Amino acid sequence: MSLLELQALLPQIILALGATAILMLGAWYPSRKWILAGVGIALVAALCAGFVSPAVAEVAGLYSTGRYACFFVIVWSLLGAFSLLLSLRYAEIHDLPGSEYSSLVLFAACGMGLLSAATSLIGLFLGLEAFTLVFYVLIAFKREDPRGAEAGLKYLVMGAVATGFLAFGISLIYAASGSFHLPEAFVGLQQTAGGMRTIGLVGWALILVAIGFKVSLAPFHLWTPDVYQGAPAPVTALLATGSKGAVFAALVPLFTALGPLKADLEVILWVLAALSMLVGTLAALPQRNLKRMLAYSSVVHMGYLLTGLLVGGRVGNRALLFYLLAYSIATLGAFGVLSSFSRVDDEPQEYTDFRGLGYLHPRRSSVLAACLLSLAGIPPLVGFFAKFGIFSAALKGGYPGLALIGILTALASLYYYLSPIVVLFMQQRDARQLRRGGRHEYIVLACCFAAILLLGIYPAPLLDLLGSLLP
Amino acid sequence: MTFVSLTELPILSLILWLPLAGTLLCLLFRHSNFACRWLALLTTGAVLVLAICLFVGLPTAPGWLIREDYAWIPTFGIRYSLALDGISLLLVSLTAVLQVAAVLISWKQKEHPALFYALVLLLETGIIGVFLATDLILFYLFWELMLIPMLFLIGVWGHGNRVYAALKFFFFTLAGSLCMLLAIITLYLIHGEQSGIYSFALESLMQTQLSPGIEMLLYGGFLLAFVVKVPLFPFHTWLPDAHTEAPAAGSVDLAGLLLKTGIYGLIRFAFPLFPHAAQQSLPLLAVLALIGIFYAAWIAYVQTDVKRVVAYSSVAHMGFVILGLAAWNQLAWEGALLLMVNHGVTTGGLFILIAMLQDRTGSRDLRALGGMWKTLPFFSAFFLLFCLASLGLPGLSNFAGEILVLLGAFGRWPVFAALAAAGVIFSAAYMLRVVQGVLWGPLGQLCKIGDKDCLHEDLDRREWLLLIPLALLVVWLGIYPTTILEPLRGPISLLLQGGGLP
Amino acid sequence: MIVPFHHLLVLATLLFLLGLMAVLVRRNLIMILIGVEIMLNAAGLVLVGASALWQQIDGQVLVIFLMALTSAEVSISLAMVVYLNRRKKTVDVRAFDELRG
Amino acid sequence: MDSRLLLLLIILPLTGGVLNACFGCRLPRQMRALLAISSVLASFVLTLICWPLAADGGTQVTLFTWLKSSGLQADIGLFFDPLAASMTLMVTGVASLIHIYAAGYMEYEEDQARFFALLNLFVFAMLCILLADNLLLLFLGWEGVGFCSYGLIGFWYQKKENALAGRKAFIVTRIGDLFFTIALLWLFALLGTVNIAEINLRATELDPLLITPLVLLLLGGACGKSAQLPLMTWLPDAMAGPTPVSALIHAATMVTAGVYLLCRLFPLVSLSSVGMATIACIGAATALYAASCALEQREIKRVLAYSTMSQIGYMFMAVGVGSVAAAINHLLVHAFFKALLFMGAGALIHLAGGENDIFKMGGLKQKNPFLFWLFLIGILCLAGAPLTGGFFSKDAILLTAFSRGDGLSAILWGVGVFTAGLTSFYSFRLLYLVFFGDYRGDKSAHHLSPLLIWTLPLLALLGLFGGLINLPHFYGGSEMLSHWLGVAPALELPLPTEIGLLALMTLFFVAGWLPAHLFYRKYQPEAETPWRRFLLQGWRFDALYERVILQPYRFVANFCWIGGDKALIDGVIEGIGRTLLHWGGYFRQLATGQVSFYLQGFAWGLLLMLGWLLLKAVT
Repeated sequence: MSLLELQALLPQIILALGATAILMLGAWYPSRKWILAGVGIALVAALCAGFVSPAVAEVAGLYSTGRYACFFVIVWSLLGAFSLLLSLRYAEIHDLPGSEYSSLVLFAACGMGLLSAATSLIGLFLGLEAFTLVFYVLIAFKREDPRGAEAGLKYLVMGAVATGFLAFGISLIYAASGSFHLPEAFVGLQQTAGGMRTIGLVGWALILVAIGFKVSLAPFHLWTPDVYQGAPAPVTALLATGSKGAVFAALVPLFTALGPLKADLEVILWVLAALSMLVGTLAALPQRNLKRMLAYSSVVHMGYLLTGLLVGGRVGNRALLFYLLAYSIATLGAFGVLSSFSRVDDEPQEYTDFRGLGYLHPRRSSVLAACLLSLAGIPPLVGFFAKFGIFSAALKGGYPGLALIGILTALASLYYYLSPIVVLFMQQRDARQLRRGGRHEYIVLACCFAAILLLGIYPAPLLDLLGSLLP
Repeated sequence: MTFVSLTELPILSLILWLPLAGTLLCLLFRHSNFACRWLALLTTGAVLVLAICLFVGLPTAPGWLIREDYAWIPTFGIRYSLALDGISLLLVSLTAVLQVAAVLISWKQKEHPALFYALVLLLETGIIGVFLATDLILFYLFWELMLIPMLFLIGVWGHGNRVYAALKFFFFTLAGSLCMLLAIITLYLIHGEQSGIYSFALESLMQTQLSPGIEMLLYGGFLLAFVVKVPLFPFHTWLPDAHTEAPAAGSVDLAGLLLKTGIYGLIRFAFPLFPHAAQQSLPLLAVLALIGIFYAAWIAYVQTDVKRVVAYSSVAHMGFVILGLAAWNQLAWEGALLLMVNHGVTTGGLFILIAMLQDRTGSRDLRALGGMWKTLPFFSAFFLLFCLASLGLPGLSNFAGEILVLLGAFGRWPVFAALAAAGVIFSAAYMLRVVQGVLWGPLGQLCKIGDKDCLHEDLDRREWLLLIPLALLVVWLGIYPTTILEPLRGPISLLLQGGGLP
Repeated sequence: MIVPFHHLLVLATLLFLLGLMAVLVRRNLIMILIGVEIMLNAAGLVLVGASALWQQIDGQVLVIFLMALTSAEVSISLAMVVYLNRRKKTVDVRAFDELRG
Repeated sequence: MDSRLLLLLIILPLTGGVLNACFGCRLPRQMRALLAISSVLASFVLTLICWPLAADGGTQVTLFTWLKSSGLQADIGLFFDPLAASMTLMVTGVASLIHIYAAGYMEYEEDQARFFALLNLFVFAMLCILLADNLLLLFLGWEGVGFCSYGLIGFWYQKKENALAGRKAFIVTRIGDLFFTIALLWLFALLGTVNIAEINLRATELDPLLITPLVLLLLGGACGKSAQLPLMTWLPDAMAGPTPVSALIHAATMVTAGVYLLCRLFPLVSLSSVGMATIACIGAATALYAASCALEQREIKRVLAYSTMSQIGYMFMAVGVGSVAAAINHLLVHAFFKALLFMGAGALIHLAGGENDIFKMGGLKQKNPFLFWLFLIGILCLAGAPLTGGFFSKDAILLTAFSRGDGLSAILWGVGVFTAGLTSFYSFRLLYLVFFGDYRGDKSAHHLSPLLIWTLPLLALLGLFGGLINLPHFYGGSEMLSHWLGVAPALELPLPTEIGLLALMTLFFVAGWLPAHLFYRKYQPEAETPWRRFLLQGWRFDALYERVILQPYRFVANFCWIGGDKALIDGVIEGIGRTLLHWGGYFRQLATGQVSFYLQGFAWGLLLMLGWLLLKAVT
């Protein structure tokens, strides 16, 4: 590995080293200010990814440094920064150690950045595990909370098993094709015939299970609501957006490289997408807990994303990436509002907790409503064009069935997205005391709100940008 | 103001976005009730002035009178293109008028006034957008934009069963419009494959060659979205609930404007885009419209809630409009559009009056009301006038539209038209039942003579200001509908020729 | 290569399935984690074998990574086990079902 | 003369009505009545001034175009021809008198402005019917009078029955209007015009097969407005309104609009022999029916209402047997004497202290002999006493029927003659019960404004000598009206036949009068028999309609609402929602909270995928 390659990987290195440094220094100077330092490091990494042009196109045959990768490094770094900003007050009231928390989030961002940039199966594996391990800790970070511990346990066990699947799947593919590097691995797989090819496909199936777990596709989604519910709200925000988004970001080049092999997997992916949309929607309908509802709804969104992935090509991938960003922004906003509503003793989750909050905290409630409506795909919020892109891609790519299921689930989804809004604005005000939020949370929420609205009204630049990132 | 100077300004954008600016200002000054309501009034008033300028200043020509067209999302071929012809001009004017009324009727809004006015203004942007957009996605955007403010208006400020009503309204309309979205995208893709140009512009998409089966399917998607909004039997059940539970301004907007967007969508988009399928669907539309006329009138007759009666009467009136459209001739179409405007004014007026009634008596129950002429003579006179207009008394507004529809429809569906004429009797039956229950008879159970609560105040200055223009409009449109028919003539003949656009 | 790759593959698959079975059937948290380790080791086995098959070092590199990862995972999970055990006085996963629905 | 003066004819009452409606409550009391009276009186004078315009085929004048669309042109346009002119003269004249009468009658009412506004608007609408040059404007007037009648019947709205009676009148007449509307639509579809003159001119172009249904539809419209069978139930109830209203709307003018409509479109109507026969039959049947009901009525105004219905039946019969002149003649004369009777009845009710029931009146002759003589003239006209106006006009109708010579006409003639006898009987029954014997009521007389009396003599004169306007040659007359209207004069019959018929009519008059004289000259309480009750209740048509139409209507309405809207449509949609929620519950239960179960999800997913791949590999 040359210096040039190190320079090319600079953003990730900044994140990793920064995290380490914070961890070390935090041991000597425990303070919650380290979270702000983490924000700074994440921003530096984002800037670095944006302005320092990498000298080499690929690092060690593992990670790409192309514009696509850089873009996602920026996105995940910013996400990390936002998530840390959300955590500032949260960590304070729940007495979370600042430096550890901050460094873990940075590690996660680093891992996501690596995953999105992966060009080989090893890179994929490493990136994935880098942030999965972090999440094991983060989810159970609120030690005194039994629900946190249970959520952590579930994620840990499931994650570990998924890792097993992933590792075995990768090893089978490697055995069949003789390469980890992405185009070659599949080219090799295509050239082999008979038994080896079958082994490769089995490997693919195993990888799909692992990915299905990560992004919570039905039927691998069952952990999602439990973990969302148990994890601290800012961590859930990161989990719901980054850990899923990074996987999809990595899958885009992966599937592009897949070539004709995709035909073998088409039916499986179709079923997974359809199942995710349907199961997620149905399970979300009777939910009365906001976090669990968002969990199930994320299953639905993963179904939409998978549709985009299935369509592939420039149109499908652009739609997917746009959808991914739209989903991430809105989800971050929603969980951001949740964490800003949290108090020392409780974190509101049940709908009854939100009764009439809309007039007590109009701004944050509006942001929550906007996020939910954007997730539902109501214009003029960004979610509309995202859904529009996915549906038109599905129709264009010859998947009218998925488009139809998508439309139907979008319709049904309104029921569960509107329920919290109804509770917020259309029910009697509770006389309970105010839920004050912090300044940093407001910054994040304002950014999310602005993005939801602006991208909803004028998505053209982002669409162009995404189009230019794709090959 | 001359034609030239009108077109130099981006006047369509101005008229479209002015209410949105009002929304933002309202939210900005949300702590001052005073500022908010004046802002709302000023904004709607300004829109009204602009609309009147357009109405007076523009010539009556068949084609587009003003257009605006800018690139917006080139990736998808979506453009920001607005256009105004006689039909949209009329509907925009109606919107402007009714929105001023909606603001005035909610002048004493006490609960969350800022949000209320903001939503009313936002709704205005949505509605005007629907009437102006010629890019299908832009249209869809405004189409959906109308939903959210309405959802909140009903859900937050509504009466008794408001959340149910709000959600029902939302789901019915959204179910339809998602079908339309699917159809729009499909059409866009087919057109793109045929011509190589991916565009959502109405003009381009009209050139698409479609096989009959596909055309019918896509038309079905559009049709569903629009007839739910209109609403046509059997998709009408959201309407009585929504109208009844909505606050006054909401009812006015719903009945006066939102229903019209459905009709407008039919004639501007669904029919021109799928001319053959449209022709084939006419018998179905006519039958459903006829059923609606009877069915709604019957149901209206047994309602005890005044608002519900008026709500069902809207279904019946919209049945007339659809019947007129299904007749597919100049006469019936002019009648249908005229009736649409007339219905907006009369029903809007009725809802305003019912709101005043409820303010004073706290009830809308026909069994509990009665004898209002004794205590509120001026109010009652207006109430009677609007009821008469609604039941189609010649010389008042609705008659002109209804008779044109019937005359036109008779040429194509004699039996249907004859039956529809019978609907007029039913409308007399339920409307007079309302008049009977509210105005005549002894004072209702709610007040016994000598009751202190019973000394209701008759109309105050704001209410006079609100009702007189509407009443004048009702009479004016009844005796001189030429004002409206003149600008409609050209656009309608264009639409009927199948071209639909200049 | 002395051992045919197919044999190795069969062995690894058996190992993997064994691990999976342990994961699915056992209710003891420690046992489940051991099952996971077995699955990972099956993967390692395949990787080493494939590495030999293709005459490359890449597979072995991943095995090293895998081992590092396993240790990290185990350390986290054991910490978790200790913590949970302290909390509920049990390592039976069936005890942890407060979050559901 | 400027033909635009004609427009003032309708504008004046309209202005009066609108002014009273808008500002009436701000005006001094006398001003309201004055405004109303002066506007109608001005119309009357104007009619006289404009009279020459009616000659030579009439004058057409347009104010502005009301509705114009492809092929359709409906103006606010008037057509002043002899028919319209004579009707206009009658309407404005009678209306002026009744307005003046009303000023006295309603002197102490609270809501005078509303009353006079509606009355003026009524005159406006009635003139629209008479003068309209197209069917749409006619329809405007047609509905306008309906509304005014509604408003005025329910004028004393605080009594629920009054308002209900108004509503009934409006809706029942609207059922008739439906047929008229359909006829209008059809005519437009066939001829492409709604202009009356043009329709009459081009009626012969129509397919003969279509004319009969068209005529029947028009007849339906006329039946509703003129309270003919089977749409007659509203008229007796309409007597709930103030008496001037009954006199003007429900005796003299509005109820005859149906006759006028048929006469107006006579060139079209006369083309269908079946239609004509139906008109005549309906007229005869109604005449007989109403006369039979009038025999047993107890309220003075209801007697008169049934008599009105019966007389309009004669007019229909006249149209049906083809004599427009006879119909119009009877219409005019009837308007005079029936207005006289109603106004007299109003005065009598005041005299009897607001009592309506003739069995509680009696002996009023002593209270006001002048009124008695006036009323007697009215009764004589109604009963068809020889040489009164009523006699000549009725005789002309029967004569025409007789002279046609076919079987149906003979039957019609027979019914007409018999009904004349009945008429004579109930007229005198009324007279005797009210004026003779002793006062049986317990209420003291109200103040009687002089206006209530002094408007009557003029009408009495007109009624008495109304026969002169169309006196047949037989009596030495010149059939002025027939010439003026430009229709064929009545057939000349051989002298002996004429004399025989004359004698017969006189005989029936006396045959009616004698029993009345015997039974009712001295009051004796009557036992109530089922037969009497049957007649009193108008053959129980109300109960029949309630059972046959209204109850099913309410049932269907409730069924649509509860069965259709609530159960079916909402049920299906909410059912879908509930089903989804229900299924959702199952999927939700999958999240059991057990990690092991979640892990099984992995295994099953994997198994399915592998199974699929295997299947694919095999095939």
